[in-house]
Amino acid sequence: MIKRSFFALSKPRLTYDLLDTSLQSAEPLAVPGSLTLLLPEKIDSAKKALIGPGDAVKKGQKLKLYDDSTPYVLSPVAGTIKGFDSYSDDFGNKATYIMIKPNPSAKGDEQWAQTNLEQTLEFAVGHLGQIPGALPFSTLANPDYDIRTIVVTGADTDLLCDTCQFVCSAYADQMAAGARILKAMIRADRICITVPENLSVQVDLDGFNILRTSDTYPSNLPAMVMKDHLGKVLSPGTIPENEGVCFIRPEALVSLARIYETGHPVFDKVITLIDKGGKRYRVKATIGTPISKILSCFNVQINERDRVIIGGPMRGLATYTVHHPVVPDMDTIMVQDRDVIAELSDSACVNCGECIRICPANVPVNLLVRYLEANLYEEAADRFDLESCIECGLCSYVCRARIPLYQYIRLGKHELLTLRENA
Amino acid sequence: MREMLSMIVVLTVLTAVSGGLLAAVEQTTRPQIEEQVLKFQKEPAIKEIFPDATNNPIQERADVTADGTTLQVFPAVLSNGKKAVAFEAKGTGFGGPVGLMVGINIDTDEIIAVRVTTHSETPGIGSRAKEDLSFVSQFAGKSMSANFSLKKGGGDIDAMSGATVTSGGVSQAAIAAQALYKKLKPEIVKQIAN
Amino acid sequence: MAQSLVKEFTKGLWAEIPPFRLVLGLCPTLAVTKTVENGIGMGVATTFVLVFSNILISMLRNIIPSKVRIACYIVIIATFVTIVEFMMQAYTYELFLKLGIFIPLIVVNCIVLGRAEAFAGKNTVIPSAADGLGMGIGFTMSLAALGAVRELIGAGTLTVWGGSPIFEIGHGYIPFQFMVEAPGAFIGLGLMLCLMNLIGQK
Amino acid sequence: MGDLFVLAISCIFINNILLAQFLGNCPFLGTSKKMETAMGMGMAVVFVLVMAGMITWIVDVYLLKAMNVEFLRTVSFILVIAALVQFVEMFLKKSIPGLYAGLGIFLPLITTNCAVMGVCLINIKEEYTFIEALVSSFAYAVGFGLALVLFAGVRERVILSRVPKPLQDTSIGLVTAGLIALIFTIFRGMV
Amino acid sequence: MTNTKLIVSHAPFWHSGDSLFQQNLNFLIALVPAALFGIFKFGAPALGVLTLATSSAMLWEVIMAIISKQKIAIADMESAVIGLLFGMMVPATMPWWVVITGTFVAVVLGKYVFGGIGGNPFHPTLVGIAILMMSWPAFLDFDTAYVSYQFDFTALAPLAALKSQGTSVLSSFSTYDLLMGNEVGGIGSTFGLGIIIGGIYLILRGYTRWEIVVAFIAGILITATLFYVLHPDTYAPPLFHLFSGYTLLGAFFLAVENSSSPVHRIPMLVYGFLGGFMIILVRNIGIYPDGTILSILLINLINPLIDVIKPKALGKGVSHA
Ligand SMILES: Cc1cc2nc3c(=O)[nH]c(=O)nc-3n(C[C@H](O)[C@H](O)[C@H](O)COP(=O)(O)O)c2cc1C
Ligand SMILES: Cc1cc2nc3c(=O)[nH]c(=O)nc-3n(C[C@H](O)[C@H](O)[C@H](O)COP(=O)(O)O)c2cc1C
Ligand SMILES: Cc1cc2nc3c(=O)[nH]c(=O)nc-3n(C[C@H](O)[C@H](O)[C@H](O)COP(=O)(O)O)c2cc1C
Ligand SMILES: Cc1cc2nc3c(=O)[nH]c(=O)nc-3n(C[C@H](O)[C@H](O)[C@H](O)CO)c2cc1C
Ligand code: SF4
Ligand code: SF4
Ligand code: SF4
Ligand code: SF4
Ligand code: FES
Repeated sequence: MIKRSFFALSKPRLTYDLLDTSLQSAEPLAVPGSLTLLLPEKIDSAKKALIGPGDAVKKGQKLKLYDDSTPYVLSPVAGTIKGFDSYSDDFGNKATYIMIKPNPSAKGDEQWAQTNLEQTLEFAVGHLGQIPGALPFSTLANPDYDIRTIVVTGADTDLLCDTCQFVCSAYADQMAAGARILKAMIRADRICITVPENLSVQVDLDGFNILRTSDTYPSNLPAMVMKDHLGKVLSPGTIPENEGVCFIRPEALVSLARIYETGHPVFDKVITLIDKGGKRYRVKATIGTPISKILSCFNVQINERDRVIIGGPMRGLATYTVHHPVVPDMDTIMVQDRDVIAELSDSACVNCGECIRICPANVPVNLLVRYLEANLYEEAADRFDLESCIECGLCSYVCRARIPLYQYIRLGKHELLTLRENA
Repeated sequence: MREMLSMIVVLTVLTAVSGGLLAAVEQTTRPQIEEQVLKFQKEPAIKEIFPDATNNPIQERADVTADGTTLQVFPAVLSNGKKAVAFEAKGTGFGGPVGLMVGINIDTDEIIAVRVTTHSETPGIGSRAKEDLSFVSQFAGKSMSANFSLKKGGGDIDAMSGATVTSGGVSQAAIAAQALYKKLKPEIVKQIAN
Repeated sequence: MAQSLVKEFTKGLWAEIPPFRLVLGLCPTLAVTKTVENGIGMGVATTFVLVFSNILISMLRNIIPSKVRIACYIVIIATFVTIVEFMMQAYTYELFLKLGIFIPLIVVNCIVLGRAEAFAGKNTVIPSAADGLGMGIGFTMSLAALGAVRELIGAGTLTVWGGSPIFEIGHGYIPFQFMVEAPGAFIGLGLMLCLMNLIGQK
Repeated sequence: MGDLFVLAISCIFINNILLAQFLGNCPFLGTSKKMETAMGMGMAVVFVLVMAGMITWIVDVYLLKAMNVEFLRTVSFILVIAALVQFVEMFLKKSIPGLYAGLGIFLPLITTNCAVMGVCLINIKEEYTFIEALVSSFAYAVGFGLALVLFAGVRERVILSRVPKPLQDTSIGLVTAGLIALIFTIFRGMV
Repeated sequence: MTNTKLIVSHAPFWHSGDSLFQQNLNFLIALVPAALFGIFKFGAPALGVLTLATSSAMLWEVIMAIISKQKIAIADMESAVIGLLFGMMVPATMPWWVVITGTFVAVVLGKYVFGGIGGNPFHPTLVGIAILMMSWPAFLDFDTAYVSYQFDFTALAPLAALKSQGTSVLSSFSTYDLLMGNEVGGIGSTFGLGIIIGGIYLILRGYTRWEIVVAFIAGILITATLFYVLHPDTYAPPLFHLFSGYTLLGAFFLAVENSSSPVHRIPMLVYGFLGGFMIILVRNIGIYPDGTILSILLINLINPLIDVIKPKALGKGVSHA
């Protein structure tokens, strides 16, 4: 981890890692004996579910809990549903784990064979919502947005991560093909791709509008790309989609191309594992594979009180269980030793101003945190620019009082939304 | 209309009664108040300035007027038969006005003594001007034509350490007394002759 | 009857003691509590005005038209304030000098008008007198207590009446002057309020 | 002109009505928890105090002193101020509703505010001329507003910090006010 | 591995390593040159006062935490800094009970009542010194404090001498003497060079905000120069002001206290400049010989009002498309 420099007159500068060229390819991982799917809807015991334990599922079958529900998952294998479990995320949002036992002997790809692979947005919304790379079709199809620009994040958004760069260099052709398919589906005027300005690996990016991003964090975050390269500053509380821009992963385009090329669904996700020493491993794992399988595959040892982080060091999520499955938008898994974990505190803000110096969005974090602590969310938004925060996590990184500022802010935004919805 | 009338009547009556009552109270307390003012503000200072007065300067007080300036003076006859007069002058100190009672020998125009009467200086700092006589005793024996400014301002008076502002106020009062004395001396002499 | 009278009287002594419970009448509380004596003097003067204005207002409450009620209350209060002013000038002149402008300002002391409006304008003479006396004594107690704290720390003495202290800490003590200065008044009152909150919590 | 300037500076800073003269403390503590409220109160006081200062001066010089009934000063001043506040309230309500909405709730508070009555009495006690009384009223009011706004700024932050329970609210407000009074002694002797 | 307890904490998972302890440790380190010099010059009593001030401040912190049943937070060393600064501002002959009363006021009235760390709107040490100054001015009088000492320089506190005797005393104090600590004053406030070195160390380490220091010194120099140019006979020259009294300690260590100073650039400049300006105003036309303490408290007071001048947050004021 990067340390405060001895002389710290100027603000700290965190730089993105460039593609780790020692890893030429992603190692395929065998389908494990049990898969877990994450369905973002909670089980309602009052309603009769469409699926249940013991049901046989086919590869690519669309699994929904109820007739009227929108969220669905696609089964990556043919097999049998073993059971359900409930899962809750950061802010208490509930979801459901669906456990599936693969049945290698079953011939289960009829579901897709029966379906005509239409190249339309309607089809994609209904059937391609869970492809590796998680292409946000429902957003693209949302009539509230008028998406005209697609930005492919060829430059990874978080530190240490290089999955996106890897995908761009290893699967450049398929990415370009995917982009053509996507362009045909939606009315996008242009497809851009962010590329680190110092990237040495030559990638063929014909047909893309190339945006060279600087190597200083957080210049690859959507809000910064919007501001620096698209000339559109997001007003507080809005997302890129409000401005007609949608950010997608390169891998989503690759998956799109592979599906239409082969006529079959694909479920193998490229994942970078970063171990405690910072060494990277590249793997292709089936969606639904528990993280523990990937870890044991590379002999990464996890001890009591270590951390397993999904994503990068600045914006990732620590998971409480190594059974958590690979999901379509999981690019990086990072393991952190308990000894390097920075201690956080419940101290009050001491007004040192470090966060002010570093915040790329000019958020007055020192005052904001006081209002968040007092649960004054509306005031925090009106007077202290809660919604201008682009969630880069830098304030937390430098906070001298070691307040979990980033988390306070995310929670604050969440509470603000709840407040406004209830109003 | 009735309501309006009753409002006016009640207010008027109330105000009138109040005015009458207050007028009566004022009338009854006036002499007592005047006596109190003299007793607490002036008498102690005058007693200290003229410890050997053979008359009662307070009782013999008189107002002298010249050129529209009126001054209350306290004439005294000292034990050696000399005639003297005391009056009060004001300067501005640290916390507000500082009153200085100045006692003068009429024949020699020399100061007999001065005392601080009223002040609102900080206790222990500026208030030493009243309590600790080493400062005001500098004035005793000086002629009324001497320079009563502080040494810092080119005069003869040593400021109290840590309370230059108060010292300045007292010096200001003494200078004001000089001006008053110069202007009113003939009237004072006339008054005392009576 | 007697019981409720006692209640009207005692509520001013703790439950609604000004200025701690009702944060009103702060100016005299802060300004004149350099010594216990000043505090008591101010308190007694205010009590006098409170009791007599309460009595008179409750007597006249049926005659006074409600639209001009505040004006009438003010005239009555101001009259008693002026009487107190003259009396103090005549008989306790030194105290009068120390309390200065705060004697005429009793007229705008929120407590006095507050009691007139909240109590005397709606009740009969005797309870109104009890209310005024209770509040007045409560106010006096508060001022005396704050005065005691400030004087004891800030001057090392306690002066209840007549200028000479009834108690002195001793010659070794160097007074903590801050407490009798203006800022000490605010902080002294703030800390006393904290103490009352602590007692109240228990 | 220079003297008036000195008078104004002295009334705003050195003899600040709140922090040096102890007048107007109830609204000082009551309306300082929020900056907006503090500013409203500050403006209301400027408005009323200037008018009250002028009118009471006229009443004192041309009525009370002329008729030799100075003992009615307290009674007449308080009546004048109460009437003035009523009148200002009615006038603003009718003719400048915007300002009225801004000041509205603070106006009645001002009647029972020591600062207004106090300054009127000080004007007389110091034997100011009409112009001096006008300047002093305005400057005292500005000093009141300044102290109030400074206090509100600090208090908004103090309210958000982890003040121990028994000290919360008025108690810590008074402690803060005390420290501000201490700080204001910096202006002593400057004119 | 399957049942291993993992730590679920929140992003970011990296930290710069900065901490309050680091900050305060560095503060103490930066104070060392001036404090050591004070000990050499004023001897064992100075060492006694510094130790007592530092330890008693920490003790008050512990006592208050125990009384109010809060977590004891002396490990962040904040109270040690408050105490040491207090010790450095007072004379070496200050009686022990005055020292512990002073640190009590500083820690309790300056910090504890406002909710402890980060809550204090004013510099706690200055609150302590200001209240002490108002209560027991005699113990802070540097002229009388050192009567039993033999110095080979003018044993008059420069600013007090200037106030009471006018500019004629200036010839007794050379700029070099003031800078090298050849003057009487607080234990750690006389050695200008040491304070400057410590202060610059802190700035370079990023533990103080240079904008405040620079604007503060600029405020002093500009204001003092204006006075001096207009009336060279009445007012002291700018460098005399800069190197005498608490000025340097104020600029490098007191005005920059985190909790009571602004964090945005323009407010920092205004804040610092106003502080320097007020010091000179007090010295030249006010009643106090040194104005540093109250001037800094005054800018602490206006800090919340000016620290709202800040760069526009990202997207603020941008209209929706
Ligand atoms: C918190 C505290 C406050 C004290 N305040 C005073 C004081 O105000 N005046 C004083 O003379 N001694 C004060 N003392 C000092 C001791 O009580 C002790 O009497 C003194 O040091 C004896 O010194 P002496 O013999 O030189 O008089 C204080 C001590 C403490 C711990
Ligand atoms: C006299 C002394 C001086 C020190 N100076 C520094 C310093 O300038 N910078 C610093 O980071 N730590 C300094 N330290 C603190 C230790 O080196 C500390 O344990 C170390 O910084 C902690 O390392 P960490 O930041 O990697 O946890 C000093 C310690 C002592 C005793
Ligand atoms: C009262 C006042 C004092 C100032 N003093 C300084 C100063 O001493 N040094 C300085 O560089 N800027 C000072 N400034 C600010 C500059 O004029 C200018 O606004 C600032 O340096 C712009 O900084 P930035 O654009 O780099 O953020 C001061 C501003 C004000 C209002
Ligand atoms: C709390 C306090 C009170 C003061 N009171 C006075 C005072 O009453 N009279 C005075 O001349 N100086 C007073 N001073 C100012 C100061 O002691 C003195 O004027 C300067 O030291 C210059 O001599 C006071 C200072 C302080 C800090
Ligand atoms: S998968 Fe997403 S987060 Fe990971 S490297 Fe690629 S674009 Fe970045
Ligand atoms: S944390 Fe996840 S989404 Fe963010 S950059 Fe890293 S891999 Fe991409
Ligand atoms: S996370 Fe912190 S530093 Fe990043 S934009 Fe938000 S407030 Fe600013
Ligand atoms: S970095 Fe942390 S302690 Fe420093 S000002 Fe920001 S929130 Fe406060
Ligand atoms: S007592 Fe002065 S404003 Fe209330």
